[in-house]
Amino acid sequence: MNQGKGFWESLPLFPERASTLASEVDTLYFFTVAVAIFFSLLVAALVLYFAVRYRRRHPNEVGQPEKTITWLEITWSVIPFLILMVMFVWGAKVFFIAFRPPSNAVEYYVVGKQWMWKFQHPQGKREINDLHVPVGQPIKLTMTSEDVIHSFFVPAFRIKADVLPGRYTTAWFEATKAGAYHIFCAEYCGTEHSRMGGTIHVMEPRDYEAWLEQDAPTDERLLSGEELFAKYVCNTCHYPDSSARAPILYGIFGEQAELADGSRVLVDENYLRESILNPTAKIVAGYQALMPTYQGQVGEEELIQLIAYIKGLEPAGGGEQTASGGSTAQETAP
Amino acid sequence: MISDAKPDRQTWGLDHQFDSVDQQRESSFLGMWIFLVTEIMFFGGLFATYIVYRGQNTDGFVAGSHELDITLGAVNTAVLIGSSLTMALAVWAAQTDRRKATVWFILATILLGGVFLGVKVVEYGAKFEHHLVPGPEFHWPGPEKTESVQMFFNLYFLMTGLHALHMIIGIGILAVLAWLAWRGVFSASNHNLVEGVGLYWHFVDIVWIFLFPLLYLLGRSG
Amino acid sequence: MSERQGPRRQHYLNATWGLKSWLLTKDHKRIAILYLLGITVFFFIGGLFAVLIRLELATPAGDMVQPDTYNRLFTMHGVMMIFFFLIPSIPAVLGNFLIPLMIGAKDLAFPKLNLASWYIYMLGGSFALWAMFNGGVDTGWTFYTPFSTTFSNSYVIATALGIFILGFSSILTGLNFVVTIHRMRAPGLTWFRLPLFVWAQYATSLIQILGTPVLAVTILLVAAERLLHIGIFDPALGGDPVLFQHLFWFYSHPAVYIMVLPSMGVISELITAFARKRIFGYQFVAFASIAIAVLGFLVWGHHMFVSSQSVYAGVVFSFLSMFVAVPSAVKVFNWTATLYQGSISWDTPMLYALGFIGLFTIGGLTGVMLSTLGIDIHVHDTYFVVAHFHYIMVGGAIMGYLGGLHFWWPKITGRLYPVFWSKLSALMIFVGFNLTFFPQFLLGYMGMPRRYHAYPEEFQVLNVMSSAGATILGVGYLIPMIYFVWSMRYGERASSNPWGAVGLEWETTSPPPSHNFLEPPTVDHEAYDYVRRAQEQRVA
Amino acid sequence: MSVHVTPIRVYLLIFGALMVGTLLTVWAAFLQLGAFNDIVAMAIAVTKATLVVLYFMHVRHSTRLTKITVVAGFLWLAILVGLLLSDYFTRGFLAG
Ligand code: HEA
Ligand code: HEA
Ligand code: HEC
Ligand code: CUA
Ligand SMILES: [Cu+2]
Repeated sequence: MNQGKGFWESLPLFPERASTLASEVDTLYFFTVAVAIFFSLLVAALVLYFAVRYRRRHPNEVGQPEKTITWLEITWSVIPFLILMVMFVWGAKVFFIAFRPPSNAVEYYVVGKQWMWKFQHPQGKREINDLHVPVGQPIKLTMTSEDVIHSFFVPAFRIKADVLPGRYTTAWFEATKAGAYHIFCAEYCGTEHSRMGGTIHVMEPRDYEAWLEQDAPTDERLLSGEELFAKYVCNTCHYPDSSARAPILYGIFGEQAELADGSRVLVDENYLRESILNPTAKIVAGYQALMPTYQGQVGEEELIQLIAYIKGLEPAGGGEQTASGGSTAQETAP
Repeated sequence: MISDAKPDRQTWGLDHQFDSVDQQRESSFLGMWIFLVTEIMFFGGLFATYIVYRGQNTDGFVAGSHELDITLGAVNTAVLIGSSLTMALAVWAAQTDRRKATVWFILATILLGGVFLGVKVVEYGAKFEHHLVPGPEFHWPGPEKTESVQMFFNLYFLMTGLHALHMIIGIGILAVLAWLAWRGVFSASNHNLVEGVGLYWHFVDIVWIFLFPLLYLLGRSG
Repeated sequence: MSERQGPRRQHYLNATWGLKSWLLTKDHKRIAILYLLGITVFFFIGGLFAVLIRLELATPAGDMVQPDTYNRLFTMHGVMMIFFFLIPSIPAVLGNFLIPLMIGAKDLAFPKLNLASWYIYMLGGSFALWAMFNGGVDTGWTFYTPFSTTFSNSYVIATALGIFILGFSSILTGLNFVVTIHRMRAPGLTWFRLPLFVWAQYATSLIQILGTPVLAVTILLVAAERLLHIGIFDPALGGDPVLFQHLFWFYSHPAVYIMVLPSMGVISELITAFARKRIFGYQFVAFASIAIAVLGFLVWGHHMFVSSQSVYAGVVFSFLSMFVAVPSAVKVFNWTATLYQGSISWDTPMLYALGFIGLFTIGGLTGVMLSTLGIDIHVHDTYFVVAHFHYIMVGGAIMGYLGGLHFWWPKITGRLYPVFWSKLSALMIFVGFNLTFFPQFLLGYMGMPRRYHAYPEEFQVLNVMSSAGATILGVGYLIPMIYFVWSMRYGERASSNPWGAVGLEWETTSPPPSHNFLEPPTVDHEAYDYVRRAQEQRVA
Repeated sequence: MSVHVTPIRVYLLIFGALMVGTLLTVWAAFLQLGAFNDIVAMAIAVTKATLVVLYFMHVRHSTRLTKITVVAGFLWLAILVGLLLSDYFTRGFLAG
């Protein structure tokens, strides 16, 4: 890998920068490094200078009596504090950028498992440990784990987010440069933690399209969300004019659901997940707690398919047609 | 000048590191209170866990709490408060040089503590019968998610169990204390130990004062 | 031991003889020595694990040990170093020895409790060692659930129990110190006349008292979940693994100040003694200790920025983290200012003190970088974090510990150690340390995750540098071991005040008598009053 | 140092108050107060605990240091719970 390069080139001092977030993080980093270097040098220089300049010259010497200078104490509390506030505000800004995906982000799904990463493209294509993405397209990752906590980390993108069992977490990025970059698992997860990695292949959009056309490299095909919806007989209760029995699921995603106890909750992935696995936890206003729990029946990946399917159901009126159009069915890839 | 010949060094129980009885007394009480603060934080961790999980599993917690017997819980609260009273009276008796009364009040405290634990055993037994003890045997017929109800019982057993453990330790200490009191060790000028144990006992009472509403009462009206 | 020169003088070391007189002692000074033995053993065990870690990481392929073994190595390295070495180190050894001496008391308030604390410490240590010899633990020192409760196949409970037991020792030591400092001060020794080491110990004790119990319940919950297979933190059983992290860090963040505050106290003593000058801004330094202890409880969430904790909680914790840096800055600046117009000697303890200031500053400033949200996303759980905490714990806290040990060794043993070797090893430790851990900052920003047994090739150069540094560092730590032991028999006898320092501990003999002072002291002046002392000497 | 001896009357009075508090809290639990049920229950519990601390445990007549110690204990518990809830209350604010 490092052949033909000199020592300094082979000594990596800075990671590749391949996402829109990377430069934001780096600029902030340079600022804090500058602060750190300034204060470290300042302290080191003063300590060394004083230690030499005032070194003891004869054994019975003592230092000058000290006086407390209150304004000095205040100064050297306030100045660092102000610098710290700059760091805090700036850091928080970058943090919000990193955790608030843009509205045009395309959604990919990630399932972590001891010790591999499973990915699913919005078009339904699935991969393990390798992930292909197009340049210049904001991508939102919705992630969960089948066992312990993992953490999805791509140094070149400067993103990292823990992946937890039992719920969904998100991360997003927009790649800026074609190439192959490391994926690491950054949360210790057992024996092969250090090998739970992979490669993210950033491609030009055209190449990505071509790549998508190829046959899915993975083996057996998972049932699509729509198929699962039928398999688990969800559709016996939830169908477009079922409103008396169970709520209609068209267009609920991203809206507020009204609950029996009068409160409202946002319908997001975690809410859908809970509605399927633990239906009694939040009862929709006007309905009975009829729905059975699917805990232990639906696997993580199936859940993702189901949730993706429900998310794709366009508001009522669009009808069945639209529903499957926006779903995860592999056949309907554009 | 402080020397070994200082008169109050001859009084019972002045340790060598102290200069006076007052210093010793203040030190032991400060020590006892600091110990109780650690106990607050110890149970505090459990209370914090309870609060978080109750927020996440409200329906399961409400359902679980309906399985508890309010009457037994309330009676036990009264018993424990009663034992706090007898403990306080034991301290009073020691402070006012009433040897026999001290012994009797301590014994009454032990007795009430025993009653409390006995009731607890009855309650635990009922949970076993109804398969409400967390673990593989746990069975929940209601519509609430089993895990949620089980979480309630996890915390129920952990919190009341650790509380009961504190009572058992307390009863052991009280037994020793009763014996010492009977031997006439305590007097108007020397009762730090009785007071110290009293603080501990009252603390255990306070924990229960919070456990009772949290476990038995919340969500009853719903 | 003492038959060599002069008339035999009674002191705490030769007051009684025999193993029993040590194992049943209630003398705080002897208990300090018992702790010193235990702590040294645990440090070298922890160090041995570090050596193996660095050996494995010298090459990118995970070829020296199995991944499972590696996971056990860093876990036990962390557990040994944090819980069994660094947390007890300064409080239990130097604090135990010095607090009664510094405040002019005959002993701690509860000597029996003090001895009991040592036994509890050893019992906890035995549990951890037992677990280690049976195969160890592989959860990381942070014991994150649900891995630790459901997935790990190692001795989680035994180790956790060891830590649980040890916690009581820590609590009781803190309790003992607080009561002692409140109630046992010599006449005239007001709070603002106390040495700053005592202030620092007081602040440390507060954390031990208020934080440790929460760790204790958390461990109980983990053990209950693992043992009884009930769901407390495991999401498969309805639990929330993030709650574990909250409870764990509620203790473990403040615990980092248990590790560094005593060291800061030592540094205040060293700087004043070797600059022969009262500390600059005494009250500010004193209150900074308390401020750090209190604020330290408000920031734990900065370990969880990417853990799926709420984004808003992350912002709150980041904001609060910034506040802890201010009292730390106040301390650093005051130490530096104390040097100004001092009379500075370059004795070995002072070398450690100067090293501490620089390395702590770097460690602290990188800590502040970590608490900056935007940066932590990238460097969380990478070697940047590893470098940060070793800078503070090894470059900071251990420098303080070793500096203190070198400073008070003549008081503890009545002997001097060889100057040349001590300065050489201080230098080696400083150089070796920086070589070991500075490259790790670069590695971290490059993206090398921590707890990795194998890593991509491009990280090798920096890793080799780090491993090379660790060798120098290791040898640097061995040398003091040798000359300290040597000095106990062959070292030159120390006078009662070999450094010309002020402080009550220097007014009694070296080693001190069993009851510390021949005459009970009274105090009528401030701490570190070198000017007054010089005048007295001139008069005399 | 004089030891303050609390008269028996005070102990009995406090005991009575605690008993009343217990009955009150059971009674209040069955009222339909919505979210206020929790608040009422906790308010009663805090009152009862305060009575025990002040009178049975003699804090009312103790030194300032003891009072500070007690307050610190509960304050730290409040820190733990408060900051913990800062996470749990704001989860999911930033959805989408
Ligand atoms: C003794 C131990 C110790 C100490 C004292 C500290 C001190 C600090 N630590 Fe550190 N830390 C650890 C030990 C310690 N830490 C450990 C062990 C871990 C990893 C745990 C694990 O996951 O295994 C860790 C991890 C850690 C993280 C989590 C990183 C991650 O996992 O993503 C963070 C994040 O905020 C952090 C921040 C800080 C801060 C802000 C301080 C502050 O207290 C520092 C304050 C000091 C200074 C700021 C320097 C002096 C100031 C000046 C010279 C003035 C100029 C200053 C400015 C202008 C700012 N630490
Ligand atoms: C007080 C705390 C402390 C101390 C002193 C140290 C000291 C050292 N630490 Fe450690 N370290 C931690 C606390 C500490 N560490 C913690 C908490 C972790 C995180 C664990 C986790 O992830 O869970 C960690 C993790 C950690 C890692 C990361 C592992 C990983 O994430 O994969 C590394 C890697 O380099 C490392 C290295 C070192 C080195 C080289 C030293 C050196 O300073 C050690 C030098 C000492 C010696 C070398 C001993 C000297 C003795 C000899 C030389 C004799 C040896 C005897 C024989 C060979 C017979 N430490
Ligand atoms: C026996 C009938 C029944 C079946 C089968 C059923 N549900 Fe439901 N579902 C309901 C009822 C009734 C509600 C409303 C009450 C509630 O919230 O629990 C509901 C609510 C929901 C909600 C929340 C809707 C909202 O508006 O907030 C979702 C999401 C959902 N179901 C998804 C599913 C999925 C996915 C399946 C199949 C895997 C399924 N349901 C199977 C009856 C059913
Ligand atoms: Cu998955 Cu580490
Ligand atoms: Cu921290």
